[in-house]
Amino acid sequence: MQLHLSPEDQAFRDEMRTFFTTQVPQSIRDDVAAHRDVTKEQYVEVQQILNAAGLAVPHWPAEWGGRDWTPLQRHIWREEMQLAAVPEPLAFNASMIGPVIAAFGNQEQKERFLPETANLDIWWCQGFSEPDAGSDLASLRTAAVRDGEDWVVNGQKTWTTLGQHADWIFCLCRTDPGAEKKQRGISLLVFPMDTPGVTLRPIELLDGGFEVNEVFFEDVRVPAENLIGEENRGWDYAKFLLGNERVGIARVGATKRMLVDAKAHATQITSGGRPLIEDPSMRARIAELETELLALELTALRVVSNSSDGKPNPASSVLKLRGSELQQAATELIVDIAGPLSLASFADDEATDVPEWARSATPEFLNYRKVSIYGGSNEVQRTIIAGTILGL
Amino acid sequence: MQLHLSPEDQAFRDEMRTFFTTQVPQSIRDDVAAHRDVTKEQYVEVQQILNAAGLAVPHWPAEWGGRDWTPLQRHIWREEMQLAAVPEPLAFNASMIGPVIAAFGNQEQKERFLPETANLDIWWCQGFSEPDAGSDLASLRTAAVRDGEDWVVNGQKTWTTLGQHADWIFCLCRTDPGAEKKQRGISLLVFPMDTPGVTLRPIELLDGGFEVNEVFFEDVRVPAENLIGEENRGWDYAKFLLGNERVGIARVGATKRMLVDAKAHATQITSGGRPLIEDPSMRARIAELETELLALELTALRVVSNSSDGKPNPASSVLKLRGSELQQAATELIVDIAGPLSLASFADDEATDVPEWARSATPEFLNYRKVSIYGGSNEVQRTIIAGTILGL
Amino acid sequence: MDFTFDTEQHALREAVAGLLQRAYDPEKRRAVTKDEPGFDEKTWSQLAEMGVLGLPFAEEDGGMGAGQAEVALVATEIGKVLAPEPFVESVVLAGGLVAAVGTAEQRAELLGPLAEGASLVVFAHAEPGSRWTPTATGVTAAQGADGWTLTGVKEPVPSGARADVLVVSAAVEGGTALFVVRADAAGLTRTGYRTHDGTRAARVTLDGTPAELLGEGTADRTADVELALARATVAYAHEAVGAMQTALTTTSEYLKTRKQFGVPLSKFQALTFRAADMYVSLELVRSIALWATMVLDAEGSSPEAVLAAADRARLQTSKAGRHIGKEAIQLHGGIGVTAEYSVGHYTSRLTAIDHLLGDGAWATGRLAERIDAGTVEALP
Amino acid sequence: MDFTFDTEQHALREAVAGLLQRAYDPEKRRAVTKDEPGFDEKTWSQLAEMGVLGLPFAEEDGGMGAGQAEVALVATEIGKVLAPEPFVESVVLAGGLVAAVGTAEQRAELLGPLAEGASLVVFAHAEPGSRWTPTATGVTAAQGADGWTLTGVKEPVPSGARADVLVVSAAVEGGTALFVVRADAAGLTRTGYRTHDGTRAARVTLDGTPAELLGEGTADRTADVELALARATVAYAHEAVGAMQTALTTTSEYLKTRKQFGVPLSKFQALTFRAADMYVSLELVRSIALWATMVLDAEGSSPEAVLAAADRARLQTSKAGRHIGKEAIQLHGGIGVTAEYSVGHYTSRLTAIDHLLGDGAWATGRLAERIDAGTVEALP
Repeated sequence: MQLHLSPEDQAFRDEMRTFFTTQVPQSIRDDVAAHRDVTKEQYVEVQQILNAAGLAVPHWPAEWGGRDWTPLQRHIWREEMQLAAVPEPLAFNASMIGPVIAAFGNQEQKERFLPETANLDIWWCQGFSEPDAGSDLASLRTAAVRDGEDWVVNGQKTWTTLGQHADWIFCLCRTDPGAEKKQRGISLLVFPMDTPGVTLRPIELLDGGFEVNEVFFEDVRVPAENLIGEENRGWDYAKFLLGNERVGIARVGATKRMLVDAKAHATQITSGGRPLIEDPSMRARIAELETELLALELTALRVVSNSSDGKPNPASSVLKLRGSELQQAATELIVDIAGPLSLASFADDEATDVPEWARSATPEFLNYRKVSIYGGSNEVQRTIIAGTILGL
Repeated sequence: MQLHLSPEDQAFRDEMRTFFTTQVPQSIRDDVAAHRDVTKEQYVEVQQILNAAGLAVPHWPAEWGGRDWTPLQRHIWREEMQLAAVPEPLAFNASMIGPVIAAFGNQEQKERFLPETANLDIWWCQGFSEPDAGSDLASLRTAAVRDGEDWVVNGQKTWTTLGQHADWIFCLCRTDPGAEKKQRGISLLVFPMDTPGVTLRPIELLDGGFEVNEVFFEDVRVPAENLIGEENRGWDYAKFLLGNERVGIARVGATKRMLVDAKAHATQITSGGRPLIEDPSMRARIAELETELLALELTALRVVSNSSDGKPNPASSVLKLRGSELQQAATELIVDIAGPLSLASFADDEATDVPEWARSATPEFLNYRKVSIYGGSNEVQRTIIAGTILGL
Repeated sequence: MDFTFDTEQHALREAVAGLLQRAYDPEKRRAVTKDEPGFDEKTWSQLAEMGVLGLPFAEEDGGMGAGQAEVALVATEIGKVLAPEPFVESVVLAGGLVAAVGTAEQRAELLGPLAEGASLVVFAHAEPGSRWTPTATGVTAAQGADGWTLTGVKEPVPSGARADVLVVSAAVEGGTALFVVRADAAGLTRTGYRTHDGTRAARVTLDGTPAELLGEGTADRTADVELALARATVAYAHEAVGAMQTALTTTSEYLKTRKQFGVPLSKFQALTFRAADMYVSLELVRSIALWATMVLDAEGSSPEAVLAAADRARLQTSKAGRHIGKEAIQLHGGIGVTAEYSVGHYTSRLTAIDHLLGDGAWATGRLAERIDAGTVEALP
Repeated sequence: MDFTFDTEQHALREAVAGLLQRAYDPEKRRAVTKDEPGFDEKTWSQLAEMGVLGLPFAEEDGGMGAGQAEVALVATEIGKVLAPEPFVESVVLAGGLVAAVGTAEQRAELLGPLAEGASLVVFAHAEPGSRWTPTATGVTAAQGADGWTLTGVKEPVPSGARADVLVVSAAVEGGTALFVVRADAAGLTRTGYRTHDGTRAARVTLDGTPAELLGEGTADRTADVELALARATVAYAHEAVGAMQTALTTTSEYLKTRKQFGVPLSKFQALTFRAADMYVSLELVRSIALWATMVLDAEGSSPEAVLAAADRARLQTSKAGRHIGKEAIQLHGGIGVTAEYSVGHYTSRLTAIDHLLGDGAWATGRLAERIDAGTVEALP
């Protein structure tokens, strides 16, 4: 047992911290810190800066841009990005399709896709969920039927995050409707979003923003070589990919930043004739949240140090579950600090005297309800914990 | 809508309050207030005082000692008893078997049992739960087989509260093992606890006390006339009886008394150099609990005013569920006020300087874990709410 | 003790429910709240015709002389469909202040048109940088030869850009006074914007703006403001109860119809138990809200009793609203966070109500100061 | 940053686990805790033989010179089987105080026999009427010609009647000092009793009782007491983690085997989800407990850092212990509240641990004073 980071890891952390706070444009980091929408151009700019420095896809195989970092170093890398309010490398590229292609794609696919995926020259989106297949993903109905050298895809996907920016989609399709288990007849296809027959409809969210979409497929022709891995083994790749998704989803660094911000905000608000930060119940609430967050961070470090490479650790369900709860608790705290000022939510800068953080508080709170739903809802995580860990 | 009690109901409340605080011996009320065990003799003494004044079984039919009170008056009656720390009329007699016999018994049974039941000349106990039939009561296995003019009972009951004091037991037995639905083959038998073949084993609880028992039946012969109501309709009577059990189980008066006591205790303890009652977080916790309790009390009043006679209102599940949670919260509060003093839990008076309330705090807290389990566990109540009220 | 409504109250509820349910379904509400002024002027007029906008005012002031029970009924129906009309903001809060503090002349002049739907009156009280205080500091009043003028910023002011008349709290020597400011007053600048719950708010900038003192004399009006906020709080509690009820109904229906893993979600006990807990929260807050209304209406209720009742209502509304609002979304899954589906808007409005006049933690702090007063009595 | 134990530590854990698991199953524990002194003297001796009772003491004081990690391992194993031996009370807390404050002579005289299992040393500190303070007021020390005498009452003192030596905190001019009192001292009266968790405590009455000053000089020892309590708190956190782990395992097993409505309870999603939440609580508190131990052991940890780490451990232990303790009983149903079944005893002990040295709310209050210090750093 050893509390301190090793000198090497300390040096690594300093290196990351310096890079993120000096090489990523301040204006973009300010936008992230203020919970403003990050534009496509900003995402691309940052990911290309990171990629140029070998910091976009360190968990990939070395030959495709990965670094042989320890799990702890990867944790530090992600944590420092979040603390520095750096937009993380696009998850669909860096954590999802990239690792799947690296693991299961053929050499041609690797060469075709991985460099552009790492560099965000291709923006990927995810075609998994369907209107009738949410938590029950395996019951998806979007069908791909073989016709000569093509697959012909028909159906509908939903919750496709940032699909409006996407160049390509990776898409689970049912290729064997007669398979004994519904999980067995699914394949993973990739194709450009501008393929004829693909249409996209943005879904407005509660915060007034557009970040998810419905995607419709009508006789979309996908060349056979765009199948990733083996036919009808798509479910295995999806599980592999969703396991990756859960790692790092604790988002401790981001929540830490929110708590630091919350304390600063609470000094700006007068409540009962004194700064809100002096209110004992507000202080107690912050102290509790900080302790909860510390417990989560330490648990993430334990999971990191126990994770055998590649396999998702079932304890990572704890990170997703608790991580989402604490992100939500932090957004709620900020709404409560803003109090009545939170009602100025959609005022433009010039139309209001209410500070930006107070205006964005409730839209953010409402938007963050999603974090316990996406990436495997908290109910799914409880099912995993009860089943896989407790054997129930 | 009207906030205040009517003048008649105010007078009724005053009458109850005066009776309970002047006619029931102070020493017994002190024992209840101090969470000491109430002895059999004390229970009997109080119930006989109440019965002589017509206050033991007001909800029974008038000819058997009942009063034609409004539901609100019954509520006030129970509330004032709890506030005055009067041991309530034994539930097994007054709320359970009495009403069942009054409703479903034959005239002979009514005459034989009801007066002695009201006066606690007979002490009843309940033979419902079995080791393998807890929340799933209908799967009970204790069998009664007809043999000439007798039923012969074999099997085992458990969680028989205060069975050690009991003269008679009312007992659900399976009389038709071949019934299509398991609920259909059950009958309600009553018999003396000293019938040959009945044995009782007290179960020690976490607080060191003995209040529940296992009861074993080995070839217990019960005369046929001791069947209450019709053969194989025992499940209906049980449901009728358990509905009655839930009413009044919110125990608002008792919890209110605990909160008043808690505030007094908190003035006696020094914490951080000042009386604990001055600690803002302690005050906030008490304020919240008081508000929660008020909400429960008001909900009980609403249920009371909406209850059509006889039928248990499904909203009474809210009272049981929340009532048990608040009783438990009050006991937990008192443990926290006692702090380290709670460790003196089993010290005799002369062996300790720690006040009695602090010593009994944790045993009481542990014992009160039962209130969310018995009388239909909180899981059963949630099932009722989801099913009966929300239609889920 | 009587929780029931009488025949007339039932009739009022039926009428209001009928009107609002015709006016709003989720689609219509989305359309109405997209355009200015964020509510439907026609519905507002119909409410006026029905007498709803004058409910709590004395008949001599142009009102209906009804009590808080009637206000509660209306607020509940508003909550059920999330009607964006500023009933509590205007009638209960601003109107309530005018009724309590205004001279007979002011009452007639302001409340009659408010009741008729001809003049929207709102209370401009919140100030950037402070949180739930009954006093004013950011806007100050000065008395000159031509009367009073106000200077400073009020924000956010609900429906502040649309309002015809503003009741403005301002610092005067010795405390906080109340003033009436007309929409066309000199030196008045209002910038309106949408709020997350689909309603509107505004920054109201006063720069030597002529204002009329509300009521007689410049005695400190803090206590009046406290009481008016308390009454509005209780009305909001009912609006919130209505919203929670619909959120729960919507969630239950969804659980019954939405299938996952081949069965309706209502087969998943972990979900139905959570719906049951939502029901418990709903019934508890409903009880407190009804009781607080009775305290407001009861003869002889002291100001302290009214404030305490409002704080209890606020605390329970905050807790229940958060619980039900969050669970309603979570039990829906993804669709719950979309603006295209109804349930998230209920959560949004519940969050707004929770933060307009003081949240649960804030109310707890106030109640905590009073716990020495012995038992809390439901039946006084 | 390294959460893993080394080979020697693993070996220690195996040895202690083996000993304690042989010594205790629920039946044996019930039997042992029924009789005086509430623990098994033989097991205590075996722990001594294994070196466990001298673990944290310097070798020159008769100890093993191990760190807090080793203490944590032992405490966890104790918690797993609810071994009633007063390891934390005696070795960690009382022994820790002697090690920190005592003179070389006192350390040799008290810690050697403690390590050998020959002398049970406990800390008599709590006083009736006060709650979790590092100072003493109810027992006062007076210096006479023949040395120090103590007068007053300490209660409850864990294992106070069985103890061979008491370390007593007492008020002196300028603060709180620590004293050593022998079991046979004049004017010492001890009345022992059972506590709800099966262990023993006592009232310790001192009436002009001769006592030896612990350490040199009468400087205020409050800071030493704080630190010793912090170390004991972290050890208790591990004991609690062990207890929670068994409570969860027992509950999971029960859900798998207990049938209701014709199926195992593990088919009821509302129950298994709650078990999952218990697991989450357990892993979170385990992380904090391990971290706090590392803070204690780390070179250069300031007293402030140690106290803060202990408070965080205390807070999380309190929350998790209440959560898991209550749910373990509830998910069992009736059998959970009986003394005849094991799980309720875990809840009982968790409740005791929570209240011995300060509960979660109390720790939160202390942490709340420090929140301005910026980000909480897990990795210093």
